[in-house]
Amino acid sequence: MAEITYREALKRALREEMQRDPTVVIWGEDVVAYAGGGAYGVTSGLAKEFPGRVRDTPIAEEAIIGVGIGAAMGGMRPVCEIMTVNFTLVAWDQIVNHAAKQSHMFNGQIKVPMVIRTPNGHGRTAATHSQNFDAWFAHVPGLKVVAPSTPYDAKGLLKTSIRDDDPVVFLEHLQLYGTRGEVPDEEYLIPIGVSDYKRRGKDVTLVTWGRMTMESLKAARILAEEGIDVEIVDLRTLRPLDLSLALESVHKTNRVIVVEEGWRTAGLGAEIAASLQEMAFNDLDAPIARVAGLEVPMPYARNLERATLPFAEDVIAAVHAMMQKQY
Amino acid sequence: MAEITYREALKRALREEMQRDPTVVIWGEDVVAYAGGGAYGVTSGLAKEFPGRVRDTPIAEEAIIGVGIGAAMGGMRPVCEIMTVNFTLVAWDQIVNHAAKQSHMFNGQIKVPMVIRTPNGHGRTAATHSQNFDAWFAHVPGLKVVAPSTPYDAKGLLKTSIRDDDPVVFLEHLQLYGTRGEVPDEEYLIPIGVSDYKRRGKDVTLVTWGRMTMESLKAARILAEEGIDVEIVDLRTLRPLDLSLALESVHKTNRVIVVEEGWRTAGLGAEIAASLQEMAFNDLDAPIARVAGLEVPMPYARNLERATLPFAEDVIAAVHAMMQKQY
Amino acid sequence: MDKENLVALYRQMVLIRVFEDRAAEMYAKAKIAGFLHLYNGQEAVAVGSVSALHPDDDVVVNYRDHGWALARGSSARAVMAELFGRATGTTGGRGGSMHLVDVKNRFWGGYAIVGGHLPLAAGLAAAAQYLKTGRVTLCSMGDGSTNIGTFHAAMNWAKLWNLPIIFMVENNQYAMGTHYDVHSAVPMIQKAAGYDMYAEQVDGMDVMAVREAVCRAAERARKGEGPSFLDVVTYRYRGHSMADPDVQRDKAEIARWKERDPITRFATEVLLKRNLVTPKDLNDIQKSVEQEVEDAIEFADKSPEPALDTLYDYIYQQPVRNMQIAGSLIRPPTIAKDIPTNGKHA
Amino acid sequence: MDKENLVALYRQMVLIRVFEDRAAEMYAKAKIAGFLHLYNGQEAVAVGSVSALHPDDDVVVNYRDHGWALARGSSARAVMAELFGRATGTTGGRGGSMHLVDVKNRFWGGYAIVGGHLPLAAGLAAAAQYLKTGRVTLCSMGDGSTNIGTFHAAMNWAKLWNLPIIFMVENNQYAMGTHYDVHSAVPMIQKAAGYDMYAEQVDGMDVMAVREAVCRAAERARKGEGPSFLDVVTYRYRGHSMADPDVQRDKAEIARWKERDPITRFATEVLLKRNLVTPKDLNDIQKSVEQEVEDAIEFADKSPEPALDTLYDYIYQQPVRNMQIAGSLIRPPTIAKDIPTNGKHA
Ligand SMILES: Cc1ncc(C[n+]2csc(CCOP(=O)(O)OP(=O)(O)O)c2C)c(N)n1
Ligand SMILES: Cc1ncc(C[n+]2csc(CCOP(=O)(O)OP(=O)(O)O)c2C)c(N)n1
Ligand SMILES: [Mg+2]
Ligand SMILES: [Mg+2]
Repeated sequence: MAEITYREALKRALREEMQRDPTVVIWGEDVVAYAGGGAYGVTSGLAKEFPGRVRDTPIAEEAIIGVGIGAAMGGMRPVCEIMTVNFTLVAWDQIVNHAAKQSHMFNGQIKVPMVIRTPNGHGRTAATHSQNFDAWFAHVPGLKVVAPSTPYDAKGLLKTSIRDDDPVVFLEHLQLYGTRGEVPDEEYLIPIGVSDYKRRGKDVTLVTWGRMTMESLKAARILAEEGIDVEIVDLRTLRPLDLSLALESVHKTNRVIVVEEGWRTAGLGAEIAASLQEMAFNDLDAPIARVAGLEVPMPYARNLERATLPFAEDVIAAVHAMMQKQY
Repeated sequence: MAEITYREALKRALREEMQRDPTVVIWGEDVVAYAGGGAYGVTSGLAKEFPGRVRDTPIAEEAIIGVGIGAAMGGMRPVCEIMTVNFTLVAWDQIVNHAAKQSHMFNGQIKVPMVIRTPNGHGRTAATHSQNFDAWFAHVPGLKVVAPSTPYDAKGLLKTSIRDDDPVVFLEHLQLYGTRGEVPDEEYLIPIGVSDYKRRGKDVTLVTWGRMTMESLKAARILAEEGIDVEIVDLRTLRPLDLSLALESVHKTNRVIVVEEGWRTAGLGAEIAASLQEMAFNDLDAPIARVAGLEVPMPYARNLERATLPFAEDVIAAVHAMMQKQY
Repeated sequence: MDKENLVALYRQMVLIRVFEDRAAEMYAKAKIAGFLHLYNGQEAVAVGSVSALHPDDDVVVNYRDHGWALARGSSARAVMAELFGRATGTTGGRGGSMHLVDVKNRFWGGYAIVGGHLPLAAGLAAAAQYLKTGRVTLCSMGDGSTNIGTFHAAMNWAKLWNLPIIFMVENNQYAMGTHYDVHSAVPMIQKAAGYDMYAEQVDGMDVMAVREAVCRAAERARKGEGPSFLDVVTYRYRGHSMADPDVQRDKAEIARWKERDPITRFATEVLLKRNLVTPKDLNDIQKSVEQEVEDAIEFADKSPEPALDTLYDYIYQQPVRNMQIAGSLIRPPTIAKDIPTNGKHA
Repeated sequence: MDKENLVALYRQMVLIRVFEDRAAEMYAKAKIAGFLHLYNGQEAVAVGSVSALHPDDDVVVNYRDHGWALARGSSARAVMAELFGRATGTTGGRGGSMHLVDVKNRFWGGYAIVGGHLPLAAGLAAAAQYLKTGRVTLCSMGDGSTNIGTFHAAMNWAKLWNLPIIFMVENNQYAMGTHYDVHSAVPMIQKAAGYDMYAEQVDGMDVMAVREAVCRAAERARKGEGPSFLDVVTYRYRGHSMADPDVQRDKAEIARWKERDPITRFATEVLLKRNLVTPKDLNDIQKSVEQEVEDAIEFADKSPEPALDTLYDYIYQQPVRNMQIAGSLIRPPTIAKDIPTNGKHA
């Protein structure tokens, strides 16, 4: 099994699905022209491989999504790339009032098999370019929301998302594109809606997804040296939210910390905490804690950005606090 | 003290502030022309009273908000009416990436003293016209979010919002416009960020806002006849979220139910539950429960709409369940 | 067009007129709720347009959609039942008046977010182009819908990709209470100039004029000549919706437009003038239409409400695992309305 | 324009050029991070424009904003410090390269959401109109920014309300890697036709041409003749940002544009030709500019990072009660990074 990057895993998923199904196309800004293909290189080379099927679009996210929805209604399986998640806000109405609602509102007569691929992330790009809307996507009936943390998950979930008959918001992550992991050469699919243990442990449960899975794993390695054995549940899908492993885990550990990258108030971590305290009230030895980004429009300055984002050290601090405190 | 409607209370707030400050203007779709002023009549008559200061705009919410932001930057205090909250999605980028971020990102050099007035609500208007985005607005640093439930609160909070130097999302409610309540003739203001007891009681705490405050009060009256004494905290402001009264209350009742109108998953109720379990873990005799709308794009059919929305009966059922169950 | 087809056009317009008048009555009787946007006055637009299209062309319109659904072949029964919110309606009561749909006729629905459907329509046209189906997309909108961002994004895209699409403005000169001059900076047809798009102004009170313009535009699209823009000048006789007291518009203006009524004009200037029908024929048509609508009302009224347990159907076409677990809440209302339990799975 | 002013224009262009070249170096040295969009080649646009405006007119631009900030009077020190993310920068390091601002010069900032600032600019113009300040708003954008919805919504609105605004496209013919013909359906200037807006095409490599066009447009605005649209044809010498390998554009095309370099042309065709300066004068200017930028770099490098405890400043201009309570989380990082306690107030 070869080690490849998250970026390469995504590209392979796109290539395989395009080979398999001629109705799969890729539309987005600069998916052809920029630097060989895609602002972050995910589509690089695909335009040559699949003539006419990878197209650069005007900068008009409302139309990238809207045209994608219409094409999906009309029999295609468009994969629409939004350069970064921040620009989905321009298309918010198209995503929430159109993509998500077509199927139910029209009583099943219309389906919208499209994928909206877009990266979360930051990197000294300041307030309008360093945001997470995970909680918002996950709030919307009719959307499926996927946020893989490893190359393996990225490939398997993207292939499933392209074949899925519903609109899937596929959240990649800028900081993960270059990370490596094992990906089988042979084809595989990962179902949407199934969370995954990324580490087994017995002392505290971390429930997380995306980049914070990696930070949680880092934290777990350090904590293990101290003798604290952390269990990590990677949600992988944010809607539907599979809390079955988290529940199983808290039943054992009796302690949960939700780890998320975005703003805390009304973030997705709140949902996870609220649901788990309902479902596992008697299992809990401590209140469910949340590690989250600070509630600040992301500043550019190095030190302020660093202070705003959550990292492994914040996870470690949260675990320490939880293990020390008596309730 | 006269009993007036919520609609009339809002209009009086607008009138008083327009009299007080010539930079206050009202811009929005059909705030002048339609049926005497405003799709729901809030601005009716004001165009005549304040010539040139109440203007109909094109249907282009991204510009209604964006032009409002710019005008606020330029020294005015625009009150922008978005006909219903559903259409804020068209302006989502303007609200989140512009209105909310100007002040912090530009290090205080720019301020945006504007009010975005818009009603939540439903009324057999189906999926695209019956939504709540309370949790989404409340997620955004830089926004203040207000959602009054009574004519008294509506007037006092709208006046404060207009005078506030930050962008305020002011969530009215279609089902409340016609409700009546006492409003003093003399001027008063209600501070943003302060929740309010709408009923004192000792058995269960209901934390709620907007229309669900009224449903909670209805439920409380019925429960009182059974001998169950409910305490109701009306948040009034959704960002910042004042949970001080809720905490005080749960300290006494040891039981909390969050009551909200919108979709449950990643709704604002999740934040309230997640925060309260953190802050009051040892006070809780039962898991914090949530009453919320079902997670369905709102159907038009009478019975399906009824099933989807939460009403007093749902609150009552939740209280019963909580009082009966042993943990 | 032969006599039969011409008479069919007439009958369709009458059907829409009678349907709308009766729908208004049903609204007054509270059989219909929510927003009800009637099509009176604009009948020639939908009827003329649809008559010019192939059965498998794509049609996408806004919330003022009853006329379009009927013209495109949905039964009066199904449409009325939808307005009543019944299981037998076009979407089983889910969408209501603003969201009629009938995909077997490639009628892709009424859309209620102003301008929201324009990119979707461009997408249908893009699919037709990519899949080489030869289909043309007709996308209708109101005059007030031409100032929002999606109008621009869709128009530019359509021209850029040379899509087989017709953007049609049903220019009734008002957006709710707001007059054209208060919402738009230029005459409607000039808006096409910014896209170098083929454009025509069309008399929307003349069903044949609409038909011919759509024929020309569709022909262009089929020949690969790309998108067209039609400024179809028309008028709505009633308020914006049944909720609109219609205080804004000048009564004389309304009366002037009624003098050019598309149904009367078509009857006198075409059907009677060319001796294709007698006054009695017209009377018979009126009667048969009235009966059809009466039947639709009875059908709707007798139809059941949608079953409660269908509430969660089709939120997803392809349900996946773990949708039943609390926290995701795709569960039947009876359960969802229960209080979450303390167990593993609520 | 007298000699002094003409030389000042030249110096500003040179300042921008040198500033950008040194900023590129600083990026390579990792003194600057994130996105860095350089202005090389487009200097005449900002400099010519600003020279035509009054000091209290309003200027709003996109993220390619260094040249604008410098032309509008922000110091090289403050701009460089901002790129370095330091407390002494134009926003104290909060906004970075894409969000320069200097409200005392009525420079309202660089904006990084394509098209997002157009409605804001229209709003500033609406305020000028309402408050009768006599100010004109200049709103610059890229060619790729003319296809998004906000462009349309703002253009229509500006024309409709007859706002005192100049919409200026810095038409460098590329949006990142995407060529004009792939993103736009019509020649730029034709986009104004859809709004019946006064429009000119301008040579963006000629600082005097830009200046004169902006003078005309501003004059129109001040006389109450409403908005203008300027298609300023220019070129960027470097890639889209420092992250762009710039593989897409033809090297010969770049070379051709460099032959029309705005700085060289202005020196030879105006300053030297009219004997306003000697080659030595130009050399002195170059030296003094280099020194100014070197000083700015030193200043930036020595400046402190913003203090951590300023992180929450200005999220709200007017803090209200209960912002400190957990759940609202307006609290200093040291506290916020603590684990929430079980007490009343975290
Ligand atoms: C984005 C959005 N904003 C506002 C509304 C409310 N609204 C519904 S119809 C309408 C007027 C539309 O007028 P026009 O496009 O001329 O269509 P007509 O009703 O005349 O057919 C408005 C403002 C909406 N549905 N969507
Ligand atoms: C809404 C939005 N979509 C996409 C982007 C990413 N992006 C940043 S700049 C740019 C190209 C803009 O090109 P143009 O308007 O021509 O300006 P130029 O860079 O040439 O000055 C893109 C696609 C963005 N910032 N905002
Ligand atoms: Mg109209
Ligand atoms: Mg450009």
